[in-house]
Amino acid sequence: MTETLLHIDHLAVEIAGHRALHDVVLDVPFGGSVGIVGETGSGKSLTCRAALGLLGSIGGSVVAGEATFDGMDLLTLPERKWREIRRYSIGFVPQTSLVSLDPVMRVGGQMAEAVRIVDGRAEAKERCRELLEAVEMPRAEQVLSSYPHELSGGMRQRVMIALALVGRPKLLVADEATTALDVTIQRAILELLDRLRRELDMALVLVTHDLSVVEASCETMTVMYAGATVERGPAAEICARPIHPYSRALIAAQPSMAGATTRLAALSGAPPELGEIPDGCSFAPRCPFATDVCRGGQLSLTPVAPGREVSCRRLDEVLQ
Amino acid sequence: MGPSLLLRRGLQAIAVCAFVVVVTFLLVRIVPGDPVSAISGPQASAETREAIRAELHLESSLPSQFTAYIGDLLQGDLGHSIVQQGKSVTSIIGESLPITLYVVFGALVISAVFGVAFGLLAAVRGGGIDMGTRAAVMVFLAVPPFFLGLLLILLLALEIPVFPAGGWGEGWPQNLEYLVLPSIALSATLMPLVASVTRQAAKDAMRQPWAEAASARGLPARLVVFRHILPNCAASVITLLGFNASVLISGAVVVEAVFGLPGLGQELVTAVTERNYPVIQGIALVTALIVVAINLAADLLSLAVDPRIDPS
Amino acid sequence: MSSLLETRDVTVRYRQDGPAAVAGASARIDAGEALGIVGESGSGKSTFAKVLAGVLAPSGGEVQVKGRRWQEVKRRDPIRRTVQMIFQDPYGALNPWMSARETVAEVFRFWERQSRAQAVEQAEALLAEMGLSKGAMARRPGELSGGQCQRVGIARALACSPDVLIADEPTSALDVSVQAQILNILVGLRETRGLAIVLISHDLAVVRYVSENALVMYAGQVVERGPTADLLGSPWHPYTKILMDAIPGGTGDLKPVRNEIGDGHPCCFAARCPRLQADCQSLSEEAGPREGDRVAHCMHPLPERSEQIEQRAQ
Amino acid sequence: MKLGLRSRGSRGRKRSIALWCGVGLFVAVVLLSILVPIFSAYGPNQLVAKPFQAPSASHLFGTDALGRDLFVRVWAGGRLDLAIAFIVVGISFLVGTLIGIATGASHRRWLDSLVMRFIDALIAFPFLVLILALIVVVGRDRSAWVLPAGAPAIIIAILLIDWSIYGRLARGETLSLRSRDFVTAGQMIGYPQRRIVSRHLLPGVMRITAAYAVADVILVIVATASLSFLGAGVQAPTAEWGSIMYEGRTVLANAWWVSVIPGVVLAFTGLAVGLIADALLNVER
Repeated sequence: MTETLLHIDHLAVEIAGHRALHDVVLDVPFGGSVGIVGETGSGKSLTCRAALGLLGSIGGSVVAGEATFDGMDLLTLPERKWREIRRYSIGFVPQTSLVSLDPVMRVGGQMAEAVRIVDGRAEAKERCRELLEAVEMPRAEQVLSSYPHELSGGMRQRVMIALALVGRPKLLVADEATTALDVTIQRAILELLDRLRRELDMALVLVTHDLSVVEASCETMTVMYAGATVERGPAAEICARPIHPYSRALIAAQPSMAGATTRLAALSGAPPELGEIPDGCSFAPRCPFATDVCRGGQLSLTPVAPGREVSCRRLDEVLQ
Repeated sequence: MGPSLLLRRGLQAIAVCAFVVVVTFLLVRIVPGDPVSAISGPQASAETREAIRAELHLESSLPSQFTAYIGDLLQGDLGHSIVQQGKSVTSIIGESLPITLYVVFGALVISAVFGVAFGLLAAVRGGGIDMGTRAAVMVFLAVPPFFLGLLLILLLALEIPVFPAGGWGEGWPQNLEYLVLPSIALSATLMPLVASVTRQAAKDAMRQPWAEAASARGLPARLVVFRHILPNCAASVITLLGFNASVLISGAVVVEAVFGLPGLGQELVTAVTERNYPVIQGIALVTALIVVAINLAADLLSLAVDPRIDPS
Repeated sequence: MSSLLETRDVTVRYRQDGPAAVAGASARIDAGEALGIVGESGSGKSTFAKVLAGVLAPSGGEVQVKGRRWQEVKRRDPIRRTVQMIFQDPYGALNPWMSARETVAEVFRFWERQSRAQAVEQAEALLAEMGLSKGAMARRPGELSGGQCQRVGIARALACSPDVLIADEPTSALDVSVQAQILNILVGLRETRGLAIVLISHDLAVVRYVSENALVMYAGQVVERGPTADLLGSPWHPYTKILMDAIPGGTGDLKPVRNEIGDGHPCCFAARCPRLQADCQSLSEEAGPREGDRVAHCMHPLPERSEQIEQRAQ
Repeated sequence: MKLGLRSRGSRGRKRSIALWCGVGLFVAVVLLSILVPIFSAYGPNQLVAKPFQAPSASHLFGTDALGRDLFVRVWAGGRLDLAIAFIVVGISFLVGTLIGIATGASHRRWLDSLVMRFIDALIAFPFLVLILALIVVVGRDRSAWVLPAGAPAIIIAILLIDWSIYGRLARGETLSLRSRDFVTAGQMIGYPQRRIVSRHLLPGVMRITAAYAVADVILVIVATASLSFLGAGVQAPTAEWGSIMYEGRTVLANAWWVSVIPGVVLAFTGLAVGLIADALLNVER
């Protein structure tokens, strides 16, 4: 499969002995855009960490499954190789972007530091300015000599994106890149990411809890619940016609701009916490379709339409 | 816009100085009963009592005593010793202060350098080194500087004679030798604090999203530690050093007694046994003013290292 | 007819000569009404909520609760019970050293002078009504989920039997599925208890779901107000339109721009307004279109009804 | 995202092991200090053997220059040091916490800044210098109640300074808690200020000052010992850790145990207290 840049298959991750991820499936094509959607604790950020080799610092390790990037097996990489991947191949815009710049170092210093490692000493300044231009930063010169706290949220987000672009990556992973931003700025950042993806021929993984963001800006999407992929396929299709009971619940729980005459269909209960993920289908305790069949055993994604897979035991009933 | 932070800090320091002056003034006058007998003791001669009375302007009312005290202060006159043939307190302090400052400065440098090094190492390496550092911090916090001084004398002066056990006054650079052990002994109070604050600050910094973001960008660990983590600890360490200036000077008093250094501490202890009130008062005032000055300096310095504090 | 809660030309400055966080905002809440206050960060909506709640005294203007000025209401005056609030951070809003049950029972003990057993019983009933399990009632906030904490916060407010509940971004720290639960509780409270609700949110869809009236705030001013359906159906003020276009999936035909204007422009949105024209300089207090309850503070309002919203409504 | 339940658990377990080690060690020190002087065959000031005997089975810690048994003297000294520390810490904790919370929660800004500047001034004095000066004022020969000569002066002098640290801590914590939403909620419900302070602020403030109080025990002991070491503290022949070390100072080369053993006991007490304070401070953080 040459057109797949990042391929994650049935990945399972444990943190300090607890199952945190299981059966995560993700395919990112070259130049494509994929959304990962899920609530707190669904394991979307953890999936990003796994793809960047950052599990070690939180005491996690991959226990099963496979992950390849551009044909390279990610699970057997030594730390030195990981550093190269993070530097040159995968750009990462972290969840906490607004506080992801060293507060006591000027923006220019931090950018130059990253640029020098990739491009060497010469003309680092020039490259920094170029990068800020690429992210449509107004008054680049002034930004370079500012401290992070002097910038607005949207500007800091742009700096983080610029930093992710330093190594000319093939893949940009944006973890909740717009969550803390106002809608008008969120809009601008999403448009920027989309433009960058097309112009730099770079794939984009957009992690978010907001379905409408994925619907508007991604080609395909993956819905995650309690550490597993429950449904994946073209974003527009899933949003219009969700199949998995959890995807349905997620969409039904969102208030619509059209204004509803009835109550929101609220799921009862809350997602399981790490270490309390049940056997079998993780969603069974909250699922209106669940029967005893759902509790226990191994689950896998079943194709239901071209490019669409759902992980559910009671597909027949659900589809009716 | 309110007054700038710099100005506010300055005003606060001045307010504290004013309080310090009032407190030192009142120290002797809050004694229940007759301050003169409290200071001189019941068996003192009539001349001594008269000398004390005159020295402290006790014959006039409290407000006029205070104005007289302030007036003397402004002329740099801290009064005169009751013993030592009425030597001026200013000259007593002038002779002994430098020695104390040498020791304090030595201890400050040792604590800062080694404390930061150990703290950073413990935070970055973790595991056994971390546990060891934390245990050492707890033990050393409980070791009074005079006890460490005694141990140092026992080990490095008596058992293995590397340094002199005590003494002073053969001129430079021999005096340097006399400063080594006292400085080490004194740093024992501060170094564990510096180490633990550095460790905590570094651990906090490492947990910050920006530290992880730096690794996620593929920056080498060494660079992250020295270019990012360390500068972020600086403000905490400076604040701590400023905050503990008074602890350091207190420790110096004791350490001087152990090593027989003729510094402020020795003068103070002598003055206490002789109830030499003007000297005590003068030393209390001068040391407090030094502490206020160090605090102010630390405040200003942390403004310089942490751009997030807006000086206006 | 006197309203439940009313403000007139409220101005708030955190520092005497600092910028105004709220500049001349007015609002009125009648019994059983639901009012949404929409705006981005820095629009002054949270500050305005605090003024309405009586915990922040405005630097200028008037706030009245049931015809009495908030400033004159003493701490222990029973009229305090009229207005209660729930907060954005579900954890910070609860005393970390008290269990859910104690937190709610304390209110009953204080206002109703009930015995401990009685108060606990009432608290448990109320918490159960909010959907909290028996086990969760004995726990402290640190051991509860965000959604559970928010329920405790609502129960504490209800224990005062208020007439108005002010909800300051009550769901922005919560997951979508939990948000729906909390929003349903709020809507339910209006129906069962006739509670008036002031909902502060940056999320237009949430405001649309809960409240029939809405204010849009920008830079401390109310730029547009009116029935939510009309206001979002065809926004008059360019800022409202921009907010709506920015929602993912929107067309975004109107975008904020950067106008070089001097300080002291009468329109607070002038610096970013794509429809700015020379005569905007003459914008007065009373300018802008009006129609019944609907007001927009703008010289060049959008007359066109947004077709896109119409389509999505179907 | 919540991460690492187990790791949180194991850290918790390690913390409670540390806590119980500290508590055990501290209880041992307290019990020895109480029991040894009661049950030993001779008193701390009794001459029982030849001077300068090294530690042995009959005299566990050896004997001093006058032939007094150091085991008894060290624990008798511990009793006095602990008593002084408990009195000083107890009163400072109460007074400081109350003043700190009262000024922090007060709406009168001038009162707050007046108290704070006064506390700043007290803290500005190198505490040993101020205590030495105060001891001269109080009179170091006074004895009171069961306290031997010198002890009342030490207690009063340290108290005058020590409360201010609690005051500062309590005020800072009060200010940070005061800005939290649950306090706003309490105000909206209509709770009077007194109730907000006592029910909603005090528990949080006490956690901080109580943890400091534990650590403060050792600081007060060290200060007491330092004063005695300087000759300004407890008067001879009363046994006290600092004074015992002071007496052994001149014979360090020949009879190291006189000075070193009380110092080691002191260090162990400090370790115990440090472990407890550390565990208390880290709970739920």
